[in-house]
Amino acid sequence: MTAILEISAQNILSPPILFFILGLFASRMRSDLEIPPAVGKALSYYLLLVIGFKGGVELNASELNLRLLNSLVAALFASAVLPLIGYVLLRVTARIDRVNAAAISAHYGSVSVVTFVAATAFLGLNDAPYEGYLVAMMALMEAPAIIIGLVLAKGGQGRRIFSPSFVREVFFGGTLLLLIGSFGIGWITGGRGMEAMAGFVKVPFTGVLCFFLLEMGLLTGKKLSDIKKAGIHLALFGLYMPIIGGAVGILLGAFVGLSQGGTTLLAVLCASASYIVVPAALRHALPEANPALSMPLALGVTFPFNIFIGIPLYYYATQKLFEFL
Amino acid sequence: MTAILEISAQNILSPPILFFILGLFASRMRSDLEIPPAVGKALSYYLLLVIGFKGGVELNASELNLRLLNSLVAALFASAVLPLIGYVLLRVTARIDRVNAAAISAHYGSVSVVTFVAATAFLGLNDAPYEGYLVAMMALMEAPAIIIGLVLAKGGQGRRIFSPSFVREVFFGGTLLLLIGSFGIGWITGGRGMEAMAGFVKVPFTGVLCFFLLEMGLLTGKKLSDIKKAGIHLALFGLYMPIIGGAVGILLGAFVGLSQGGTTLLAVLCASASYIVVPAALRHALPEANPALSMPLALGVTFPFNIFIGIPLYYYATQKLFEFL
Amino acid sequence: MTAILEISAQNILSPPILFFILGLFASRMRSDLEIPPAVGKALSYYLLLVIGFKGGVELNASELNLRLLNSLVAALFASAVLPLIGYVLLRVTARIDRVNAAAISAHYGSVSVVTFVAATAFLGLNDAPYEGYLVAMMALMEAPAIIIGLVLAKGGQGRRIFSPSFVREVFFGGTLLLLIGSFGIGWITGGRGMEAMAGFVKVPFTGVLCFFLLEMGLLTGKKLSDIKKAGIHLALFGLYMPIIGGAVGILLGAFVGLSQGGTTLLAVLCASASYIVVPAALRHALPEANPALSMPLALGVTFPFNIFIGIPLYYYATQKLFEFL
Amino acid sequence: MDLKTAKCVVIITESAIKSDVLDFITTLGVKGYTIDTLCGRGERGIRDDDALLGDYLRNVKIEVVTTTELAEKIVFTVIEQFFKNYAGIAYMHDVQVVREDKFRP
Amino acid sequence: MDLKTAKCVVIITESAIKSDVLDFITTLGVKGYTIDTLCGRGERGIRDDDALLGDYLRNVKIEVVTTTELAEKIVFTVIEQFFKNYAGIAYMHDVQVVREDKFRP
Amino acid sequence: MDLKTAKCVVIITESAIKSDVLDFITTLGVKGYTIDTLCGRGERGIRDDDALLGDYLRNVKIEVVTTTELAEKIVFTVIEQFFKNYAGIAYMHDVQVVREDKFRP
Ligand SMILES: Nc1ncnc2c1ncn2[C@@H]1O[C@H](COP(=O)(O)O)[C@@H](O)[C@H]1O
Ligand SMILES: Nc1ncnc2c1ncn2[C@@H]1O[C@H](COP(=O)(O)O)[C@@H](O)[C@H]1O
Ligand SMILES: Nc1ncnc2c1ncn2[C@@H]1O[C@H](COP(=O)(O)O)[C@@H](O)[C@H]1O
Ligand code: NA
Ligand code: NA
Ligand code: NA
Repeated sequence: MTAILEISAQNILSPPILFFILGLFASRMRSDLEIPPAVGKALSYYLLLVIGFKGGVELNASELNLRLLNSLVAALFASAVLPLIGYVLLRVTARIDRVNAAAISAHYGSVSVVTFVAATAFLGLNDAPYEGYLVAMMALMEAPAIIIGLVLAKGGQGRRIFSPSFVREVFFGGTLLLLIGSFGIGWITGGRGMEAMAGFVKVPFTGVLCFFLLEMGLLTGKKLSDIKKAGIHLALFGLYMPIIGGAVGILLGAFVGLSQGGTTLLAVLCASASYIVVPAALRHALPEANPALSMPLALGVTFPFNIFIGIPLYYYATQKLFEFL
Repeated sequence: MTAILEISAQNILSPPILFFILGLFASRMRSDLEIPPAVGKALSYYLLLVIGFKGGVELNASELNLRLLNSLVAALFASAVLPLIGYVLLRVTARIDRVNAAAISAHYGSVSVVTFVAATAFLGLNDAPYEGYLVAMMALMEAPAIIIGLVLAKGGQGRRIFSPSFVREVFFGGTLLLLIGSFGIGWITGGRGMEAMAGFVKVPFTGVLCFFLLEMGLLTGKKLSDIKKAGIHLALFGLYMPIIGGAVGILLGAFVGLSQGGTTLLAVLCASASYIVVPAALRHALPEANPALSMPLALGVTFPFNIFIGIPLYYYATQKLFEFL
Repeated sequence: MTAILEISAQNILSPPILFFILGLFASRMRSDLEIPPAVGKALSYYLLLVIGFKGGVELNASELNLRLLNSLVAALFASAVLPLIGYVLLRVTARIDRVNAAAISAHYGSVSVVTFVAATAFLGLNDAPYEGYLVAMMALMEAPAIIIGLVLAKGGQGRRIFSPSFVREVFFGGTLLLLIGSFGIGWITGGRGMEAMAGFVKVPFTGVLCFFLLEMGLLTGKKLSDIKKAGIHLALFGLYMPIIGGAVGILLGAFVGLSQGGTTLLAVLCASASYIVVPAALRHALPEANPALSMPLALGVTFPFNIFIGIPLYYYATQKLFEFL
Repeated sequence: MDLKTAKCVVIITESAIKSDVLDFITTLGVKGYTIDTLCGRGERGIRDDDALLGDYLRNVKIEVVTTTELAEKIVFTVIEQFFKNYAGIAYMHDVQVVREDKFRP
Repeated sequence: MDLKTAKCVVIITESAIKSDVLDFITTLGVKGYTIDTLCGRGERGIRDDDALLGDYLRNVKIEVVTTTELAEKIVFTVIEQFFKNYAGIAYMHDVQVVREDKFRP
Repeated sequence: MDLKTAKCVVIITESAIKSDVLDFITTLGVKGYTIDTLCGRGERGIRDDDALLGDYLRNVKIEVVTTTELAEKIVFTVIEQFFKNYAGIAYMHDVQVVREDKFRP
């Protein structure tokens, strides 16, 4: 027990998390602190580029094997199964209507890139290495969730799902393309590429992450206020669903043979909820769904939960499981 | 005398000041050179974060003692007394009406963060160390000035000053919060934090400062044109008031026992005038005041005066005083 | 033959060019990937500042001699002659009307800074040094092209060319001023300046260039679609004109005695076409010209041609010529 | 030259459907329009979200100067087509123009 | 469906008092508005300052479509309440709407 | 206080000539205007280019509230002066104002 408290404390007392808290505080005090949107977007592109590029470079250095393939399948599987679990829970415990339950659960099958990045920073603090292809797994955890969500919402009847603009949005969205593209470029250019890029992708990384988490704190603080409208049952879902996702991720990670760090990250991917890609895609594909329900949940509840509690928790649980195995 | 000329030359021939001159020149030539506002704002947040964080880390490494407390009190004192001096001078020499004299003098009790940052860069060039808590002193030099200014403007009569939105603006304004927050985070995380953040807060610092001073040059150039409307008496006030402030700062610094570098910085704080926080706060709290008087003065006259002449002057004077003591 | 293929492959497989391809791909897939304009502009200012500053520092370290003067004259000469060649070719091969032929050819007498920067990165990969004053040469290759273009368009008749706003735009435009100003600051501050600025101008440089070329890929992809409207003859001009320019540059470089790297860069300057400064200046000075003809050509055809093929080609040709000499 | 009466149609709706609306009014015969991104508040709440979460969370305002006939058609069909599931308003007002032909569909 | 006449109120004033004005018109009964940030020039000089010095130095434009009665009330009271110490103008004009109810206070 | 009728002129044109147009209407007697940058489409194609290539590739919208007489003059002369070589439209419409004097040239 003291072990997990120590891990948590060390997590919370790191600069990125402290800046997140600063942002939260500023937002609750209704401060006029505000990162210009253009800069916020550029910073998020920076994180995508860095995380993708690093993952690619690491993959370049390691050999391709069956474990990689299994891991990718596990990611697809998780992304498709988690919305089903979420849907049932939402229908039963929170009595949400079909369309909105489907929409919300799609968010939880997908991922939050910033939570992933924060988790890699946390692993860095704990000197825990992880597989480079975790980034590729992350990239795969979007489409299945959205498609399952749409099938749940529209059931047998209904218009065809795969309109050209839907395909473009889900498979060629800026976020995904930049992540996969940077991953590919890292893979192609390998160590030589990293040498040329280190001054950009490594040197200022932690600082930029702090800046970005400050912004996330400001955003989260705003969304917190909207939770009340969503109701207590929904807010609770935002707390226990990541734990379920984290457990699924840990089991899958151990099953396909990921390292301890990699398993923690897969848990984080399963536990986190999308608040950028999925809501944007659903606004087009499922306009009947109410975005005022899902967004506060994913951003206002699940995101801070994972940042403060989830990440150290999944790390600790993975550690225990690996000791046991 | 040659000593101060040498110091000045070395100051002016450093990249940050040269970029400031470039910006001034571009603005006077009516060039279309223009840093996008969103980026300018992000850069100013970067400077706040860095200067706060560095100060906090340094405080973490030093011991808390009575001198720290005395210094903080001195900062509060200076910020409250300078507007009184300014107010009397404005009423007597420039014959400005009560409300506007109060408003302008409030700007001079407060500080310009960029002037402070430029001064720390100058001290760096001269290998002159300073106390980390100077940043905390800077943070305290806003509220007293604004409150004294309001009291001077409204006198005995008048609405209550401390409306909730006023308190929010003055005590939780973005600038102040980011400065104090980063200071706190630096304090908490100390040397370990600095290790993680050095690639962001140290490596690109001088370059970013250059970029930012380029922008300040562009802004200053524009405001210079508005000086004529303000009149010669007001323009003169913008030149001698910083000298008075600088003298007050040097005496206070020596009195509370700051180092030579720290005393120079306190002089810079006292000598500089706010052109962001105070005007914004007064636009709400004192709408009768004319912003077209104070802004050109603080930004168009006092800011470049301090950058070119003030900083080396206060440094030189401090040096002489310390030799004498 | 294998030598040039190797050089090309090495060029294409470097991170900056791969990010350019990623941008092109994203744009053709109609992805919503989009660098915020404010950030794009700031990045282009960063590149100007860096390239100017570096050039100035290098000039500071080398001695001024007759070769420098000859090189500057060669740059002016190239910038004035290339539009004449382009104008004749456009009139004869593409049968473009007088005004538009003059406007388009002015773009080709001027330069593309990003192409230049990409070429310096390419030279870096190949350990080929170049003269610092190439930056000064670049700065000179704008005004002559625009003036010749206007003379060609307006002939003997016509309003006077040098209106005050024209002069301001051409000689004090933001791009040019920042480039020359940073060059001057680098020259003045020299090695000491570089020491202070290295963490900004060197450390993150390649990464920022990647980010910027991603944006250029997005832009180029959009302009590619507009080529069809311009017609095949114009598109062909966009391909052979840079080869002519490149040849002129190589001969001039060898003639004035530039190094191999410097000659390659002069070829790149001659071969590249302006898509920012010249179109903006002509919109005022020659409103009758149709910007929908020149912009797609310079940005959609010539820019990618130079990035993929031109740069390695000019480098290879220079190498051969220097072996021969 | 003389002043002629025309109509200015204003559509304010979610950025998410910007291109859908533009495509739609183009098929109705619109050849020119002016468009801007801004914020607002209505029955569906405040639309003023941080751009980090996506531009689609703010509003676009589309203005079309055209004939009365086409203006009415735009207002009616856009409301019918889009505003059941998406936030938005549409209205029109008289304006005076010079080059009447420029605004004919 | 039929076209009904309503009023569009336009308020252009300092960003500094954006939330004050919005709060004020909300208490008058306004439920929907559209808002944008822009620049301008008037008796109080040019308002086009660099955002670095603060967003409050530019203007906001607030548009409200509503009934004639409420529109007049907004125009008169906003001018009275705010434009003594702050830069600003307010005016209104006729517009034609379809879903009249949507614009009732 | 009473409502008086005035005119609101709207000019939408290339950002490239923003200061030329502003200087021109100032010489006509305009003392106040509101200005914004936005995108659009017309006879001269889509004007929505990336700001990296230059702000001049987008449009500005200039609004002037003034007397009928000056409004007509602005519309006619701006069209004549600028819209042969530059993209742009200009139109005007009635508005109701309170402080009529504020809008006199
Ligand atoms: N009465 C109104 N006046 C002006 N704009 C409105 C009004 N009602 C709604 N809007 C705008 O239309 C958008 C969508 O409205 P709604 O569908 O009512 O949520 C809002 O975000 C506002 O920008
Ligand atoms: N005649 C006018 N036409 C259009 N906008 C105006 C006019 N007068 C003032 N404005 C706008 O209202 C703001 C405040 O005006 P003022 O209070 O006159 O300084 C200006 O910055 C302009 O944006
Ligand atoms: N019918 C229209 N309705 C609204 N805006 C228009 C219309 N026609 C043109 N515009 C605007 O005026 C600009 C120039 O128009 P044009 O000269 O036709 O290319 C366009 O980019 C649009 O912003
Ligand atoms: Na998930
Ligand atoms: Na001061
Ligand atoms: Na050229």
